[in-house]
Amino acid sequence: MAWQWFHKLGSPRWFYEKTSRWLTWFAPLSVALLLVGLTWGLAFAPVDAKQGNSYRIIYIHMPAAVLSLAGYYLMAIAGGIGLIWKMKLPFMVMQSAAYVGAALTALTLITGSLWGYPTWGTFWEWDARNIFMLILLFLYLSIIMLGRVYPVREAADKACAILALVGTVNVPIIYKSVDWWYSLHQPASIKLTGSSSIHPSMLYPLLLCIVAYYCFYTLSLILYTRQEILAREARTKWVSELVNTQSSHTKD
Amino acid sequence: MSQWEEPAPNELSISNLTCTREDRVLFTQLEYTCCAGAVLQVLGFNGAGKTTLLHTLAGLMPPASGVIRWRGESIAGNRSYTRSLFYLGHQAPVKPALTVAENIQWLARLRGQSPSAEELCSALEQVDLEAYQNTSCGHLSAGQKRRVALAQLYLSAAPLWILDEPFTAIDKEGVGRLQQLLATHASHGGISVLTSHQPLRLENLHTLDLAAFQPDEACAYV
Amino acid sequence: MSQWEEPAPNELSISNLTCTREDRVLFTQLEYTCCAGAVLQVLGFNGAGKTTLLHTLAGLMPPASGVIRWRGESIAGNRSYTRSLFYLGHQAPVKPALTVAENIQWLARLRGQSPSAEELCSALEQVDLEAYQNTSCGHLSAGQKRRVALAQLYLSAAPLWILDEPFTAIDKEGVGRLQQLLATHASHGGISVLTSHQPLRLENLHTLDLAAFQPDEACAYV
Amino acid sequence: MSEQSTVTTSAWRTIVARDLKLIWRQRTDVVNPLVFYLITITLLPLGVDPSRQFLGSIAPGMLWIMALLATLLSLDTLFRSDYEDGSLIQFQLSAEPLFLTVLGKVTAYWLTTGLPLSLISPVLASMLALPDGGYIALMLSLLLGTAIMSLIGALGAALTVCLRAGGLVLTLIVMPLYLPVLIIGANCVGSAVAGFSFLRELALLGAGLAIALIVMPAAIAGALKISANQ
Amino acid sequence: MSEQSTVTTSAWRTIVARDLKLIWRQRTDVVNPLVFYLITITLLPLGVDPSRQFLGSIAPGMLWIMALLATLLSLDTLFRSDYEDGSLIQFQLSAEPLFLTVLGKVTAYWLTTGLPLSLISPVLASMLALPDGGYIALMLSLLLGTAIMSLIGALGAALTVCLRAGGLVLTLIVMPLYLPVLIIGANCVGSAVAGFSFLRELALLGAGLAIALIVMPAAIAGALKISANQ
Ligand code: HEM
Ligand SMILES: Nc1ncnc2c1ncn2[C@@H]1O[C@H](COP(=O)(O)OP(=O)(O)OP(=O)(O)O)[C@@H](O)[C@H]1O
Ligand SMILES: Nc1ncnc2c1ncn2[C@@H]1O[C@H](COP(=O)(O)OP(=O)(O)OP(=O)(O)O)[C@@H](O)[C@H]1O
Ligand SMILES: [Mg+2]
Ligand SMILES: [Mg+2]
Repeated sequence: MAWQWFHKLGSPRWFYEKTSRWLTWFAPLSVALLLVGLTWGLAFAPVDAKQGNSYRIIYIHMPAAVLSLAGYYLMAIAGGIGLIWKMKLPFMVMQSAAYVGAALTALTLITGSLWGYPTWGTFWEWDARNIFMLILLFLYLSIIMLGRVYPVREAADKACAILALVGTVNVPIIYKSVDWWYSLHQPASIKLTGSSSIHPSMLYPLLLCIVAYYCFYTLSLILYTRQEILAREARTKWVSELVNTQSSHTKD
Repeated sequence: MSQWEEPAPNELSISNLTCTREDRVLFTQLEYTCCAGAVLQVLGFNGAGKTTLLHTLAGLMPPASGVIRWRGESIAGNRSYTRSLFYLGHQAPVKPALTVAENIQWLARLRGQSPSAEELCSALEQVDLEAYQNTSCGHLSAGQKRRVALAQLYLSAAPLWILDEPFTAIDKEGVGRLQQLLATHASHGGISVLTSHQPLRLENLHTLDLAAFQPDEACAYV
Repeated sequence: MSQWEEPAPNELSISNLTCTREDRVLFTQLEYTCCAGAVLQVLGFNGAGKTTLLHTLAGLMPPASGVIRWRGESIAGNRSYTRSLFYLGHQAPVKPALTVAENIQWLARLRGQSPSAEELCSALEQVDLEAYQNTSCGHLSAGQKRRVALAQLYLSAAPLWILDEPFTAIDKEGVGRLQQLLATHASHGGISVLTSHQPLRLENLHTLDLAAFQPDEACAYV
Repeated sequence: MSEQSTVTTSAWRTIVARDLKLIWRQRTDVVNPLVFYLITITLLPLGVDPSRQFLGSIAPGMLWIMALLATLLSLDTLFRSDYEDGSLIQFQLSAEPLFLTVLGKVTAYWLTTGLPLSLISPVLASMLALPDGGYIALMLSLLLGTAIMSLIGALGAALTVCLRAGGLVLTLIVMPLYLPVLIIGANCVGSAVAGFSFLRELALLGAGLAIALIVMPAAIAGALKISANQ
Repeated sequence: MSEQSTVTTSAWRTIVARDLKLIWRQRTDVVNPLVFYLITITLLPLGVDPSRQFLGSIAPGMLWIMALLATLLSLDTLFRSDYEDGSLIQFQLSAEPLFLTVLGKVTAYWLTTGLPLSLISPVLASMLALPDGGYIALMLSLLLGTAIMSLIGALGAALTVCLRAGGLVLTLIVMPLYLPVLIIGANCVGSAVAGFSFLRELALLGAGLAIALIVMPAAIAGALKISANQ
């Protein structure tokens, strides 16, 4: 019984139909959460004593950073499941997670640089975390690139899954080595406010933002995967039926 | 040669095989059984799926559906099947920087054989390359390069041969000799599956035309 | 088509040709003249020097000695000869990343032609690849890839065709069609020189067996 | 006359169009000298002292050296696939002289490696903390320098195309010829950073490009004719 | 039992022998990562301040970065010719598991790139005025590091073997994974130069090699199986 459920999970059609129903309430919810969290953080949280208003970028920056790392593992796990149980859906999730993850990593880097200008006086500093983020972006990009250049879809999926799995071993190693490299060089020129010392009135919106980012991440992953499903299953009967019914709806 | 003395009869059976390339069904519901001593020539127009079929038979590609059995066992993940197989594709696995003899040797070693000097010589003689033994393969003509790869057949003890267009670029006399070799292999109880657009002159030649297994319009795509 | 209307008759004459590969003489004192409307099949065992001969005829390689004349003029450094020549070698110059139509187009453009959409379509139809027009060539089978290269023949206005094993990997029906094309080319006064180990069924087919021009022992090396 | 000239430039145009299309299809060539450049520049501070001042002092030289290596990395493939599938023979037998076709290939190569590399260089320069004032010199010198290096590199690629492990002989052939370009280019950026005029270096690079444009296509065509018939 | 073990290692031995012979015949592969290494190290002082003190301060990082790039340069060819002429299919169908054959190829690769590169590194280090005390650390760390990088690189090569312009996707895949090796290796030399013990770094590299030896052959074999049937 349990296995039947598991294999259903691997069916793109099942996923598409199920998520169609979820999306009706999940999409508004996550967008609302995000809006509330960001407005609270960006507009209503108190001004920081040292950094003034520029610290507010943290509400965009930090959750994105946390998620881009978590997203990598999600991607790798999806790839692993696809490889082991030879299912289609996890591969699609993996590809979508690569895109969403790369976007989040890029967002972290961009907001970080923007934040760096008022605080560090430069857009880029060779700081351990920055380098790690940059490398993570490369890891994402390599998976996206590999997926795009492969001539055959199935092979591309498997190749990406192998790369993602090898990456899981490597990401912690990269993280540690970068950190370790940094400790050997001179210490940071600027110390950030540690998250422990953060004032609750700033912390609560941050927590809300993190939750909202998680929801939003799930939402974008689902949307991306649905698009991927339609693209890959375009020739199957159920998709063409779906397209037919939708186009007849729009005609009415 | 040890495999040949085994009691289980050589038999390759294909049941209900469907192969696809990028969602397009090439052929479907293919049923065929090759018994010991058969030479099977797979026919079909360009793009019919002959190479795909041979790849699938060699276990290099999983079929979309259906089962292939060797001596009654499915070939999926079957290592003993791999060992009783000799496959030669479109391309000759011949390194231009190595000499003819060296090329033959490494290919044989890879399959776990270590041919003696005499065996090597006789194989070279069979493919008419004695004079080129120490020539590096980059200096051979197209047909001679193919012959280096074909020399493996004279060394191989595998009961099942899968050959994709083995006659490409081979001259008339070479084609005749190769057909004779196939006949000998068959008479020892071996099986050969090959593709060729040329008609063959062999006694117990079976043909399999892939055109007969084309899918109907309705299920041309999975 | 403009070249065809020229007054000078198409004629390819080979006189006293000797070709060598790395000091070894492949054939010597080769004399032959192809007149307009001839199809010449070069024969020879593997390694006889057929490919070398065709390369020499195409002006890609200087001969060891002897002269090749086209319409009475030596071909060495003769640009108008290059323009009246179509050469297709062992390998098909087909880029896997481009689609079939794109491949045909760039090859034609390179020879200074710009085929219209209809010409392109009819050439594709002739080689049975209409359905694959927008497929990238990396996804074609071996024979289909060769057919992409062969489609050039239907677009070419060159009076002299030099084809190295054009029938490789082509199925029976395709071989028939190609022979028909060669016959048409000949009937328009064109000349084709080709190698093949298969016997051809053409009316005014001439054959040239390189085995007859082997050097004697004494002068096998230069 | 004009008919003649349209014919002669059409080989060039055909090959530029074909190669750009090929590269765009494979998509990787456009992005990847960039990616190589980006990644090697990223690796740099990991090996040495990452302080801004130190990085700034090595930046002009490093940006140029890494650009050179990035160009070198993809050179090997320039004529290889054309050689292997017989396209090179078609080039030789085409209606127009070989050097035009070759020029087309080099143009496409430069458009997809040198040009994007030069355009992205300011971003990387700012990561390496190149002092202000060096940016324009860096971009201009890279634009000219990569063009020269593409022409030189194509000669190396043509000479080694018939070798199996050509990529590495190539390095040996090409590097000494790249040296003057590197020295002038790095000096150009160096002068600009120091606040001097860098016009002389740019003029030198321009002159180099002119010479290379005159000499190289014929040399490359000759080299290809030799290699093609192995 | 012993018969079994001779059979299983014979694929490895065959391939090592074949590849070494191939490389020796072509002769260029042995020499050229070295040549590349030599030339890039020579280029370095042309781009930056050539005073001994300055060079000495960037030497550990640069020696390692250039070694990394030299290894990368020839990676592309690792499986390519085997893919193109169908040898890869023969590897898959050989009597022994694919990962042994793969291990054989990687061994031959390392023996002809990593090993000579490590052995020659002291000479280049002295050209870059590496302070005394760094030499042993440099050689040992390069020996271990190039072995790890060969294994990682082989995975990249296997994943991209069926792509036409694979050499550059390869860079993107491989570089981030090389990063920890580079950091630890450069630090190893750095510590040695500073007079500290570098055993910890060597131990880390050793551990990395052990992990890579366990994980990579299977991953490479998997990747090859996927790419071989395109
Ligand atoms: C491009 C530059 C930057 C990158 C790539 C980057 C990356 C990251 C990452 C990966 C995290 C998550 C750390 C974790 O979860 O442990 C993070 C968190 C954070 N970043 Fe950044 N960052 C950048 C610039 C900045 C700047 C300029 C500031 C402020 C001066 C800053 C302040 C913070 C803070 C306060 C947090 C959360 C608190 C913490 O976990 O330590 N970041 N950043
Ligand atoms: N690149 C080369 N370098 C040196 N010798 C070569 C080279 N190519 C071919 N040869 C030699 O030249 C001779 C003729 O080769 P060629 O390719 O012309 O033969 P062919 O008649 O076309 O044979 P096939 O029927 O096999 O295509 C062969 O004996 C071969 O050994
Ligand atoms: N790598 C590939 N990717 C996608 N499709 C492919 C690939 N190779 C072949 N195909 C398609 O699969 C079909 C069958 O190809 P296959 O190579 O099996 O044909 P074949 O019967 O061997 O033809 P030929 O006689 O030309 O060798 C062809 O229509 C081709 O378009
Ligand atoms: Mg085939
Ligand atoms: Mg030939």
